[in-house]
Amino acid sequence: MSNVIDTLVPKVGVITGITDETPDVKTFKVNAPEGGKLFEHMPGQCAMVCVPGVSEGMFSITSSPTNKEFQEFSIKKCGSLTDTLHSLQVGDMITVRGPYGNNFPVDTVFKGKNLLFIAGGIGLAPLRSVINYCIDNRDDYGRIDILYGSRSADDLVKLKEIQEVWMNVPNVNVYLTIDREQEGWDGHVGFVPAYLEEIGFSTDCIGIVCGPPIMIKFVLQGLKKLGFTDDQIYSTLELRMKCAIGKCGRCNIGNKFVCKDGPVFRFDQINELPPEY
Amino acid sequence: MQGLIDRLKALLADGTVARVIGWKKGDMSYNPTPAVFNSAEELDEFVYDGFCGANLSKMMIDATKLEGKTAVLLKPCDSYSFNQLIREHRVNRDNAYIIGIACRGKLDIERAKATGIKGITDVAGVEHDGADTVTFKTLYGDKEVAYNEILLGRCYMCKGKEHVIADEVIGESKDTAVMDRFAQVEAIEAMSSAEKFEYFKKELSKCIRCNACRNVCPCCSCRKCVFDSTKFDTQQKANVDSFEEKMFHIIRAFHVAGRCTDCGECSRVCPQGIPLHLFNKKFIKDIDTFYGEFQAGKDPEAQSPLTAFTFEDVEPKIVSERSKG
Amino acid sequence: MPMINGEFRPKIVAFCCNWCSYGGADLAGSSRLSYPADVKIIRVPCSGRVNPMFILRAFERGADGVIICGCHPGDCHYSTGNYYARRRMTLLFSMLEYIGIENGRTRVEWVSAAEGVKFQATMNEFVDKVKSLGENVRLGDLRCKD
Amino acid sequence: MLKISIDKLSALYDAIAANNELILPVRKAGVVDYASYEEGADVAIDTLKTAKSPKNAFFPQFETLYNVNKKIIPTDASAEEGACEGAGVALRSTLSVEMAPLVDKDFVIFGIKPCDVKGIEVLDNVFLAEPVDNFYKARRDHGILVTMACNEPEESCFCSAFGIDAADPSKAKADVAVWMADGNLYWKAISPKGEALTESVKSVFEDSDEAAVEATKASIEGILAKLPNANLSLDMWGKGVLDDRFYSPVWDEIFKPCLACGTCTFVCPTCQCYDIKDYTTKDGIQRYRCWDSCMYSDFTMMAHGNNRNSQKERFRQRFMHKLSYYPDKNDGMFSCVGCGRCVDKCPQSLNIVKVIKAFEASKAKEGQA
Amino acid sequence: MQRIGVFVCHCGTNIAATVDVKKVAELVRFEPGVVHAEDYTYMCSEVGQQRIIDTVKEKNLTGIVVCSCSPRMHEATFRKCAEKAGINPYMVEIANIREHCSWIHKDMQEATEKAVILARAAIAKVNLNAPLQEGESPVTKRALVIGGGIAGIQTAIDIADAGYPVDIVEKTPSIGGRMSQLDKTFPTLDCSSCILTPKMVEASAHPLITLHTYSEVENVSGFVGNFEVDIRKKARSVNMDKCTGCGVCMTKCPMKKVPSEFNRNLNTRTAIYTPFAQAVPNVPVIDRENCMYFKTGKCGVCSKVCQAGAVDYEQQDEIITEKYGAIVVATGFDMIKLDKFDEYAYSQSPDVITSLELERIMNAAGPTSGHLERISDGKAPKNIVFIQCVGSRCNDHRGKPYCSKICCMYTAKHAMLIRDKYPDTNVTVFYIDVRTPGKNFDEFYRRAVEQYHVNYVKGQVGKVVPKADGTLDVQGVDLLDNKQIVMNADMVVLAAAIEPNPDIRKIATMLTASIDTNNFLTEAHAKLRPVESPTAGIFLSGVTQGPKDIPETVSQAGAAAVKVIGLLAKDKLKTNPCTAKCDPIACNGCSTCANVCPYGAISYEDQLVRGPGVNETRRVAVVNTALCQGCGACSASCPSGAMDLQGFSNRQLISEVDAICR
Repeated sequence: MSNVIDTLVPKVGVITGITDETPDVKTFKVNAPEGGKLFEHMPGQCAMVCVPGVSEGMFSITSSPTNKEFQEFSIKKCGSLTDTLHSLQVGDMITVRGPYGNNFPVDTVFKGKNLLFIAGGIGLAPLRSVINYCIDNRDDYGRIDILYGSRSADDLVKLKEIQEVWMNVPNVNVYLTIDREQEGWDGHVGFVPAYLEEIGFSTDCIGIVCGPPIMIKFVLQGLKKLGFTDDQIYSTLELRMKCAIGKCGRCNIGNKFVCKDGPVFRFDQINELPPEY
Repeated sequence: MQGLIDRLKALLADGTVARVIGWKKGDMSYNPTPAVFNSAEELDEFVYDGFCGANLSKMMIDATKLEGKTAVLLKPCDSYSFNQLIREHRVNRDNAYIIGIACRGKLDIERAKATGIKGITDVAGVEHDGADTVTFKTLYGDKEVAYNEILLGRCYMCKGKEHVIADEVIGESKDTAVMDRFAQVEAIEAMSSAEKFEYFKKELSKCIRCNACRNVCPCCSCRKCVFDSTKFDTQQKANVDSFEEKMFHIIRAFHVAGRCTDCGECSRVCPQGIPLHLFNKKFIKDIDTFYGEFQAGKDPEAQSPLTAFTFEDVEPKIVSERSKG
Repeated sequence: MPMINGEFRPKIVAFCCNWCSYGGADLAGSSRLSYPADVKIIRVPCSGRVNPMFILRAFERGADGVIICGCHPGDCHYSTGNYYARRRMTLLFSMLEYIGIENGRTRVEWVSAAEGVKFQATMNEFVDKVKSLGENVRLGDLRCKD
Repeated sequence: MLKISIDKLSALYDAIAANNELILPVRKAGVVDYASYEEGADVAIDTLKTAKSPKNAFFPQFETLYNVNKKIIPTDASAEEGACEGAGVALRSTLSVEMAPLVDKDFVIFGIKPCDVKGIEVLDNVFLAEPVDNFYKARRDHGILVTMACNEPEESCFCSAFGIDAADPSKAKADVAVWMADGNLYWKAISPKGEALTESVKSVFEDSDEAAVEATKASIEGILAKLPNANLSLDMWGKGVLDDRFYSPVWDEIFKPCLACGTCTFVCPTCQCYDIKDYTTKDGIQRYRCWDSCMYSDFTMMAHGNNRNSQKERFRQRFMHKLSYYPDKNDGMFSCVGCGRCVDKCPQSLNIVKVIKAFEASKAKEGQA
Repeated sequence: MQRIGVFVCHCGTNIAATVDVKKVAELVRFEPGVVHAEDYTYMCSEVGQQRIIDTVKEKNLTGIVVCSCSPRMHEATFRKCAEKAGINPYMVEIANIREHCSWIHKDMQEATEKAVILARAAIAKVNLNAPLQEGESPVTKRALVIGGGIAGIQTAIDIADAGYPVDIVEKTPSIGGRMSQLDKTFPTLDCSSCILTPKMVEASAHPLITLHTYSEVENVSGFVGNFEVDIRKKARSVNMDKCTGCGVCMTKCPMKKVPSEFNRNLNTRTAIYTPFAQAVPNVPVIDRENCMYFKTGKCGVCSKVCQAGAVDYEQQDEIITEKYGAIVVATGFDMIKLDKFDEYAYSQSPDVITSLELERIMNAAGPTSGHLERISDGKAPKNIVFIQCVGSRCNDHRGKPYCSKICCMYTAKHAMLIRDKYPDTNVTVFYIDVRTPGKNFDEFYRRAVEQYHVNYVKGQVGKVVPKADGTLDVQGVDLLDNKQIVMNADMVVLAAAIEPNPDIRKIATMLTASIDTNNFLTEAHAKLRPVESPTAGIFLSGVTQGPKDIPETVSQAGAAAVKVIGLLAKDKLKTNPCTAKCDPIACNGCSTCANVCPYGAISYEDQLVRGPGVNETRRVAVVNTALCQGCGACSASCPSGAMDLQGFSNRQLISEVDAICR
């Protein structure tokens, strides 16, 4: 056996914790078998998580790099791999390789800026890494606004953390909304883009958007209405991936590979790409 | 050929058809491409000659879904494929205008090259009403070969030059069959078990799983091939072991058994020159032997032998009984 | 090659229809009619359910023999399933023979729910035949062997 | 320069094979492809174009990357969650990852043509770019390329359009250049690796001047100039043409006969798309990679959709990649070397040359209008 | 993937003696999806089931694998158990480690290994199981009884008495069957027709029973609760409504030389006839093959003499189609042909007869008006030899391997009756064993021996040789004295084996009911479901299931009736949810599946198909789950794999193959 470690060859990870977030989203805590984290990463980066024999898929690392104990993945049930992941228990082993892709420019462009996070549904997963990173380095950033919506109150991922941690951090404003009226919900009701325009954020910040394609489309229109320009809005993309290192030829959009050149793109960059995403 | 082009233009002009599926001149004199012609102007690039071997019937699956009728040029053997597609409800007959086009056998450029011809710059004598001799102009001098010497392998085993379906037939065909349809199959059947295995191992180990045979096959018209789906957990793209290629080709042949019209496209397109028709012909021969003669595509109403039975059918043990070991 | 006490032990997959042959196997069992443990039975509703893919898959995964058992022609619980199976298997076996696979590795047998004895005899015979052919080299997937 | 009579080539093969695996064109069931030099191999060294490119030697159609083994081991922490209860000894299931061994023996590819050497350069830009693909790199490190001039190029060749010199393999990024001329094979080491190989097989050669080689070069150049696609224009392609070409109406019609098979991809020396899949074994899985084709309908299929849903988009992807995306990323270098295999092999006679010409024609038409 | 619990049953020692059940539980514990594995003495017991239920709740199981006896035994039990535990019953799979493993293997290691593999296959399958919902289908509240013998009559009366209409289809012109041919019945010696005739009349007069005599079942389609049956009513040539049953036609018919089937061809009948005097219905039929009018076009006597004008030469066969919820097969038996037993000289001498022929000879309405006479010369026989087991308990292909069950008793009856009526006649019985289990049976037999001095010889007869003087030499062995004997007899009576009615094969095929090697219909379970066929909705009555005497037949007929009533009492039936299902995204609409469907359950419709990369209206296959019986022929024929069978899906079966071959 070779001593060379190839980036295609994964490490074994142990599931050390499972949290039911919503009826179809679970957050998995992953450690190396000997304890500690499998690897270091930056906010926005992804990893290939695999149940051997089922398949491998790219998931954004939802925990912040500032978490020194473990990594977390919030995973929505939507196919054979995620179905299997959802049936796993604490103590089960999976394989993980990564981190892959670029990251949100938290140490450069974002530094000292006001940040506006807009997420829908499971779209909070990649943003949570950034949000917690910014919260843990609170002094490096200006005002933080978080607008997060989902189908229902039960579908809001990480609600406990949002309410108990984020809402209590100084100069962090959280706006929650759900699509339809629901008993026991006294918060805002309505779609994210509509709520966005209702609140009417000022353009003195960087927008970071993640959610279903249709939400992104309307949020973008909304932001533009508010005066945002493409080069101050970031998002992350997702396409079918196999290698995660820009070689298997699958996830390119024009001359960019989402796995390697992305997944984080600024909207003016996305606009230059052919519409194959 | 001008007459043919004029006829096609007329069909477009009087609105009988909205488009024509035929062949377009290649950038070299031996590589015409199947193409869709939407206008008279485009038809100036139309060609029909000895190199138009491609079976166009499968293109009609999509074409007959379009608005207006589509004219398609079908050689006698292609017309069987079209009938089979009708039987399987894959084409809309009402949206098709079938021009039965005459055939005097189609040429195999590989067979020509195998005679030592290379660096071809021009070819003459390949029109339907052309000469009996094909002249190749090459970088290394001119060469002449008899037309009938360099036909596609299937043409020597042609099952006949009659169009089983056509709205009109243009031209007169010439018979090209010189050998028994099943002679090659019988030769293999006569081998010992070990010889058979060696023969197919050698041939099939060349397979690169490019799927050309499947994708060109008018019977392989599945919207989602089992080998591309997860239905059987057989989602394999490469021959990752000695079995894969056998599995793929056996199953492919089995899936078209009783439906394959023996058009020979699989062997024509194989980039590795594997005689894939030997699988299909074996099934056809067995079906003929066990269940009575059956030509798929001859009659669009006929029941496929694999969806029929008789009480007196042979038992599977017939295989070991007649086997030579 | 899987050997037990120096003897080749083949892997044999038997597809048995629920109504006749599976019952035949049950009857063989309740009558304590022994046959080699190499035979593993998969229950299918009807011999007509057996897709050729299953048979090739078994060979791919290292089976040395595959046998399909169904109701006697005319007795199919679903009237006609075994007639289709008969045609399918005849053609498939013929093709396997044609590409040089030993035809003793495949078999179709009609066994009714009352034929425990026949079930036993068939399995004994088939296992002997496959044993005499040895390991399935020609159709096996090389990666499966240990 | 060294030479050896063509009659004695088997002595050279034996000498090379003594220390390295030797891979060269071999005829099998009527088709010539690169294969190992072994007993009974029907060597067809004068083959201009093998059916498949030799990329298989560096990027095999199928290769195992690693095994994930599942083991059941006793655990001392029986109270631990997930451990088996009530079975006497507490057990738990673990996984271990075992990477497949990398190639560690030298091998020689003999008779590789300059276009295919360039093809390997194209692959290098992908596989050796960070993060390096170690499986590929190990093969590259151990592979020695003996490249041969193309004595009788054919009409499907258009390597000169990419600046490849089929007459002078010594210009190629290989290790040894060879020519066949006047009944001899002429041998010239062009890299340190090549020199080392030369040293190990020197005994079979005799010294020679370059006269015969020069004559052959001249003759080949004469033919190359006459090839129908010698002057295939690539003006419309390269870096920075993405937007103009991507939206061109030419794509709307030209893809139609495409069968969506992978013939062009699999015979191509530069196509490098791959898939990674699992094979379930007795005690775990084997994870392998295999060639894939961007022409296949399920290439980019995801649970919730496909970003290249139509064959037009997939067809466009392949050619845009070769002629625009790849050059964008690699300083203008094309991901096509003009070997012409797709020209020969496409079941529908549709190929990159026709695509390039169709764009030229459409530009000419626009010019007229 | 599921969360699976594996439950390994010891079945007392039935499994545990040969399979190391603890080891099985241990070894499957880390199979994919398994979160619990345990073993228990009797999984099917109340306690065992409770363990399953508790574990499902405790560990949140979504799938269950029970390693136990055949699924044909307890699949239903464990499915109900799963339902009680709150999971879908179809999330249960059984690994058959008893019938297919522990009972047939001796070596513990080997059996344990096999059990583990079978368990793995079941686990692999259950991982791919999906919850299935049973559908409902209506029940046609009408039953069909095929065969109008005592079995059919009794079943019909019992069903009709419960308030459901019943049709009896009888091939011959009258109901009554074999019992109507018998003279006396054992062990009570009461007159057969005296007890049968009232039953026949009752059936005929019952407002809910319809008789279709001289009729045959032509075609059967449909399924339990919803059979559709074509019945051919053969042309009787006599109008049933007009005929008064006066019988003049029969007396006047000039064609009197037709062998009488009813009297086993021992005498003749007319061309227009009723089989016997008490026939129900009492309407004659014209035997067109033998009728002068039909043969030559001349005669017409019967038509002329019929005052009711009932004779109708123009009558045609009529096919009627009826719907039924249940079908009872009561086709009865016949005696085997004796051509393979020529050593007994049955074909050589008219005085070698079968017991059924003797039955007719002894009957007052029989060919000899009840006088015991030799057929050859009408003389009273002085020495009669009975030969038992002619073709029964026969190891070679000439006869039947089974015991015909009734012969010992009827022979004792015959012997006794003869000795009683003709005390000077010597009666000898050659037997292999005398089998008399049954109430008052052995007492009956002992009376024959002790009271009537019937000479019972244990031994077989090798040969019967007709002699020139018209007597017969019977060459046999006396096994008790171990000596050869030659005995002169005037008459030899053969207890020929009984076999199922030869029509049963055709009928079974139509009904898709399975049949055993002896042509008896197979019961769903030999012990627990003896009157049901494995094919739902088909029930067995009488000798069609196996040899029986009259009381047994009648009780089984009643049992079958109860099962039918139980079925007809339901308004809806649960349908098998393991039906075929089409994935419209992959479906080509090619019709291959519809061509092989035996139930016509597949149709095609233009459907809007939406999925990854698809959004168009196209022709796809649709399965009618009420008609689909889940045979899977469609899914094996579908090239793209679009058509799949729920519960036995392609992936499931392949995962089983993989698990076995691993």
